[in-house]
Amino acid sequence: GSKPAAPTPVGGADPAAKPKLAFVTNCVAEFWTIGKHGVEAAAKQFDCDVTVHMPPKNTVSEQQQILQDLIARGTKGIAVSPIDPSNMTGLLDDIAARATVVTHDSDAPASKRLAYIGMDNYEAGRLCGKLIVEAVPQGGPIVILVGNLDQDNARRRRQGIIDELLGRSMDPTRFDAQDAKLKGDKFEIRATFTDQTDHPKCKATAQDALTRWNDLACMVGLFEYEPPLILEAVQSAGRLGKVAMVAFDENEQTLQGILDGHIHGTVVQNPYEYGFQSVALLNKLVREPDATKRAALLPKDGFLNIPARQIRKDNVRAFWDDLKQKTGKK
Amino acid sequence: MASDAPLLEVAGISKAFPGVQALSSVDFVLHRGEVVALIGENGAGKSTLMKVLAGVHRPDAGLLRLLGQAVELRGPADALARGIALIHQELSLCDNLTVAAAVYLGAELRKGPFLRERAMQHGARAVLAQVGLHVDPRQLVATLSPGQKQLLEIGRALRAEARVLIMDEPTSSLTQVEAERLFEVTDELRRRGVGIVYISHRLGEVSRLADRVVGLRDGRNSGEIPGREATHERMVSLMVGRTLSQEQRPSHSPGEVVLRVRGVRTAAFPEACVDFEVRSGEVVGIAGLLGSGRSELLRALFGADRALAGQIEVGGVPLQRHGPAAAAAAGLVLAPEDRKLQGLVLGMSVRDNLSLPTLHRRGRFIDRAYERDLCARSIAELGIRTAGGGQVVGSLSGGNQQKVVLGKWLAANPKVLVLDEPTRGVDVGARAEIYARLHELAGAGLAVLFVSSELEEVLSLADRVLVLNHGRIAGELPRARLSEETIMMLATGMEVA
Amino acid sequence: MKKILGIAALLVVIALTTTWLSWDASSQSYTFLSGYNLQNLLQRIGMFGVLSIAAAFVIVTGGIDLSIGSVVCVAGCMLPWLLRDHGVPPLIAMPLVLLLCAAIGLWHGLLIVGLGLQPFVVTLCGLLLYRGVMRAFTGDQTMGLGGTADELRWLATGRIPITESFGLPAPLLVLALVAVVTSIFWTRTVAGRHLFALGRNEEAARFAGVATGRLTVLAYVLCSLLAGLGGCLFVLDVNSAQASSFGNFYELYAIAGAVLGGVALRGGEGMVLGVVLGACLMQLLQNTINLVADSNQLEFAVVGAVILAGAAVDEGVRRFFRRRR
Amino acid sequence: MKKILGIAALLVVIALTTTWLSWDASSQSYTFLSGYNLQNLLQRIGMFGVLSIAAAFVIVTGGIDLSIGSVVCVAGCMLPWLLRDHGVPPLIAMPLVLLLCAAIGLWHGLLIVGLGLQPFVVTLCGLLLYRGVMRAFTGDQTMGLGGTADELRWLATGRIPITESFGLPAPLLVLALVAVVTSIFWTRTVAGRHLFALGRNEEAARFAGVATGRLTVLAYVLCSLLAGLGGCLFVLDVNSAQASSFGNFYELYAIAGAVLGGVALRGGEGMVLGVVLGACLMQLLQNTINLVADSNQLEFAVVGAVILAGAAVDEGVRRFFRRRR
Ligand SMILES: Nc1ncnc2c1ncn2[C@@H]1O[C@H](COP(=O)(O)OP(=O)(O)OP(=O)(O)O)[C@@H](O)[C@H]1O
Ligand SMILES: Nc1ncnc2c1ncn2[C@@H]1O[C@H](COP(=O)(O)OP(=O)(O)OP(=O)(O)O)[C@@H](O)[C@H]1O
Ligand SMILES: [Mg+2]
Ligand SMILES: [Mg+2]
Repeated sequence: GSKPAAPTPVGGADPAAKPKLAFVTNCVAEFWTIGKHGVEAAAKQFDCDVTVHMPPKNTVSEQQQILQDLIARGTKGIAVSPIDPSNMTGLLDDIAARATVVTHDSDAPASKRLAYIGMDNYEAGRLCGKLIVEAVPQGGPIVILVGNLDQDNARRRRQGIIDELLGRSMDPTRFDAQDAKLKGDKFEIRATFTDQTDHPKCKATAQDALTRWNDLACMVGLFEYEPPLILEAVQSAGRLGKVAMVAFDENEQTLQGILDGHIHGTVVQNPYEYGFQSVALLNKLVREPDATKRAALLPKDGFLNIPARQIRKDNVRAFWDDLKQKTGKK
Repeated sequence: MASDAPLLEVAGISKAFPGVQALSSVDFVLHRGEVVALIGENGAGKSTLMKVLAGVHRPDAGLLRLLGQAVELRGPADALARGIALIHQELSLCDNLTVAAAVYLGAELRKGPFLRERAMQHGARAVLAQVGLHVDPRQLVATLSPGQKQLLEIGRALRAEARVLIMDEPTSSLTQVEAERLFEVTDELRRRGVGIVYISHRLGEVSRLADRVVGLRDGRNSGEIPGREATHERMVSLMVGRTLSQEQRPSHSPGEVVLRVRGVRTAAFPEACVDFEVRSGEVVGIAGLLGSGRSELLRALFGADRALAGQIEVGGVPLQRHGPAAAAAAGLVLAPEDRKLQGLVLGMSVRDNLSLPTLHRRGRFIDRAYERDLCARSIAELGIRTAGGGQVVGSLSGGNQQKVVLGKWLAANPKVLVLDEPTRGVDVGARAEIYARLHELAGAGLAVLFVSSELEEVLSLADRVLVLNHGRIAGELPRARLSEETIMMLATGMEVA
Repeated sequence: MKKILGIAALLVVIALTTTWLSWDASSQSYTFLSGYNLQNLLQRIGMFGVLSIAAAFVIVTGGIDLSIGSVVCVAGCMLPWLLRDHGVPPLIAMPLVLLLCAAIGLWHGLLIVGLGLQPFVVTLCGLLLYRGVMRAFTGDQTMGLGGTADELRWLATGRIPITESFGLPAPLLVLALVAVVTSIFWTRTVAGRHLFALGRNEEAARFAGVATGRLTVLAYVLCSLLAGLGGCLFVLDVNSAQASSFGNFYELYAIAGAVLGGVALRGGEGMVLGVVLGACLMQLLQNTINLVADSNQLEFAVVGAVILAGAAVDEGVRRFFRRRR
Repeated sequence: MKKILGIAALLVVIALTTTWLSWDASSQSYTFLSGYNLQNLLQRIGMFGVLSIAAAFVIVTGGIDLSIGSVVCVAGCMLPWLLRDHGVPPLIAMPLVLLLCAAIGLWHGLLIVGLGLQPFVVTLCGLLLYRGVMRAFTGDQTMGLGGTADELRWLATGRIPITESFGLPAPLLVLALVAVVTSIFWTRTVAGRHLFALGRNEEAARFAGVATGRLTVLAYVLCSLLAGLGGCLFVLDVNSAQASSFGNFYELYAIAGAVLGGVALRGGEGMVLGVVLGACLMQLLQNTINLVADSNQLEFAVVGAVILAGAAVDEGVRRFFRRRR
């Protein structure tokens, strides 16, 4: 739930001037470079200055520093993907008192941010879980790989998958510990491994998981770079066809893997749209001097839903072509 | 406890290191107001015994009594607290401290936890004046020359006002002037009832100072003689168990000029300009007072420090590039003064150190046979006391380390051999061997240039002496005019007729 | 004094450049000089400065502490755990955390002095070990204060008003306190003198009767204690700690600050003022980048390049003075 | 030899324990001993072993290289850039990348020897600088090979079949080659002797006529070159590199491997075999955790604890022998 727009003290700027906006991510990733394309497209279209900031070590401290310095340099509108939404409320409120703030990718509903642009990671997780059920309808043991588990969005994705596979009710606040024994009627979550976004380590972890369990039904990679590495590990173990794979995000090799029929499917968010829509909304808000009119510009419930999608072999071509066009790759 | 009990008494002290029995059942007594000289060949165990007395080493066996009371020293701090101070053979100073801080290290004048800086500067100045070191107490220790550091160490030991003062070769890089002052201080301490142990290879000093001379041989007592009766011969036989024959000094005829030095200036004395030549077959000594710029000059010749100006020719060819590697390649090598920092790689074996400057001449790959040969030869010729060529140099006794320094340069077969304090800490027997070897090499056409603070050595070794005063060559003395007096006059800036 | 001239000059140059570049036409002001920005910058300097002093404490003994970042993580996770999950009162929780950190330092010191292990090895293991333990301990869950320590948070976020728009941040005062005490310790006390002596030549100091072992242990204890203090400030500031990333790499920032400020890695050399200036420079640079660059991609590159330039300038200044002498 | 006894023993103990714990009832076999696992493990040892030898090269000179991970990142980003984005043939691209890395080493060496900067500072700046530059250079995009170098990838992923289920991984052969050449260099050549001598006492080596400056520079060049080789292997293995994380922390793994293997940080001491064993231990541990633990949360903690134990055991063995001698 979100509150109606709070009057922002920074209004009243000259509507003709180029507004200074910023797009802040939660880490450095290929995913966000797609988002950056969306930001740039919107900046061009709406004629505003937007800077993009990615905290390289994905820590709250870094993000806080970036936000504070953005305020200091006179940024009027900020779209941020908070790393730790539940504990960053105070900070976001403080920033929201000095600029127009929206969240994207990951929401902080308790804060005074005006709107949230994105989707629910928990629901995306459940979508991913559904793909797994499609890939291995008979069930079996699965392993989840994730870069970091202390990131809010990663936790929710994982939880969505687990809850879907174990046939539990919808409850985004649930959390199963990393080493919890999770076994349902059909599926068993054998382990969740983290790799701190270290690619060679991710590959090693995938290989070791394959060594350890010769009955794995499915492997899932929740961070963008992970599915291709899992695919390589499965290939080198000679277990293609025996171990199914389900992915997250739109890494090119993941898409190729889907085309080749090795990976069953992937859940894609729409970082391009996150970027584009964030800038579009901020632009409108910042240029509107009148507070009451500004409230009218906000999406319903302060939530601009950019739903996650499932990509399978049937729709991967079209999706990929569209993506290439948006990111300027032929 | 009876007050006539000896100040310090040890009985049956034994101490073994890996591969060596450094001390076996040594007895030693020191009374109040007595100066006992401890003599012995290099590696006889003198320093080890003293380190046991100062709490640095723990003995394997034996008993130590202070004023009749049996004590067990738990470490250097404990020994200091009981009034035993040791001046180590090797310099051991923290060179990031000021002179005053170094003098008072471990016994700072304090007010609660705080330092009394002024008082310490004052005290340091006074105590250093006693030993003749006149430097600013706020100056950093790092800026002192080795000789000055040695004086500083002595000053520090005096400041400790110990009951037992142990001096392990305190004069090894001092000239006669400072040594003389030290003797006066020693006499004064003796009068005040301090017990003093004095170790030196300069036997002249020993007979000048000692009330009693105690000999050590292979880590065992080899007897003692009263100070009055301590003649050179008796002391030598106490050390080596036989008398050494005095060899006749051969005379050589100098040949071509192999080292020509023109207008060299050093950083310490930028206004002084040095010119001289050394011919092949010549042994040239450089004398001067402490801090007269002798070491500076040698280092500049070798390219270890950048000379401010000047030209150096070796064998008629000017040195083009700067630096030790270039100098060595041209045939000029330097055995430096500070063996711990510059002379040796302490952590490497005797063998590796000996071959270090010459190994590259035997090809790109290591020539093991050459190394073994060289090692065996050097050990035999110089009498290096070691458990084997593989022993780590740092665990050799001081004198034996110096022999390794010399050995590696003698093997280098250079055109010009430059030596800075070549026999610092080397015992009389080995010294004679080294002199003989140098003369032999000179006879074969080597040019030798050496600095020594020991006049005796300068007199017996040199064909010709250059005397430095404030970085300038104050005069040149051919062999015929060499004497202690002439050297000292030139060194102190007087004219010689 | 000469040692910190180079860094001080660099600091001034960068501050002026930043000011100049931060001109904002719309508000007709230098954003760098705004009260808000100066407050934030000084606050960060306060927190990172404490870490740099921590690092300096072991560097002057000739050692190194690579575990500072992980100790920050320990403090950052334990403080919320005590406050939020166990309702321990702030005035008990924080001393408890500091005690724990000091115990870590004690353990380092004992391994190094007692067992003779190398500081680099011991603290490298510490770097991995404590963070790993914290990850398991927190189950990779984010640790937040959850509003349990609002008074305590003053230590990190408080401002002592000076003008209308500017107040002195509390962490700067903490740093000032730590710096003054450390400076007195280093330059005016017997123990400080001994610390520097053993840093340069441990054996010589021992022969002179200095209790080198005990002092070395003390240095490691103080280092970890200060790192823990820093960690508390950080978590009080951001209100959230994630074991896998909290304080990551901070040891490198801390050491860089100390070294930039003239603390020699071979031990026995350094001034507190220099360390503080070093920490200032590190924070100033990041602020500069955020204020003037279009993205922070080049952040690391700029920080790296400037430290290098600082070290080179420093060496240049030193050589210049040596020649002039 | 004694120096590596401790680590060798530790290695054997952990390998046996892992084997024992890896019993899989369903397949009635020890999963640790499966051909697939051994191949993977040996491959990783090959890649990380090269980095540890790189680190050892500068550690024996008494220096340190903290930039190894960032040089890995440079190689990992530049190789795909040349191959995929510019269509440079593999046999030209890889030497080019290695040349670039060697140039980085040269730059380090010159700063250290020529300007007299401290290795820790120079390479710490390198750590920040190169990664930062790569982030900007790649625009934070993942650099993948995109199928342009499938033959070259053999270097990283190739197997030389021995039995049906087991083949020697190519990186292990690379490591073997590097290790043998390094070992000959260190123990049999004059330059190697000089390297070790200057590592222990630079000044004494200089007085002995050793060209210490040139050799030190050489050590840094070789270090960065090998780090670059490692980086190429890594990217060829995983097929993609992200500038902000690729090779992060690898310098610490590399240094830990070298130090565990008996290379003394004060310089002048070390054996190649020890370094390789050290790298083995680091990789074995991670394999162990993945094979037997319920989650890898404790991974860092275990690695840290084992290195510490290794160092302590090592010191113990050394003391034991010292006493027995
Ligand atoms: N730390 C050590 N480790 C191994 N051996 C040692 C150690 N210290 C001394 N030794 C050995 O003990 C013996 C006695 O050495 P010591 O230094 O006491 O001789 P010294 O009489 O002082 O000789 P010098 O006149 O050369 O100084 C020597 O053989 C030396 O190699
Ligand atoms: N590192 C240094 N920094 C500054 N001054 C120095 C340094 N080393 C030596 N000096 C000074 O240079 C002068 C010459 O020193 P040098 O070592 O050449 O003297 P020396 O005649 O060899 O005497 P010593 O027997 O003390 O070595 C001395 O006044 C000394 O204080
Ligand atoms: Mg001795
Ligand atoms: Mg001299």
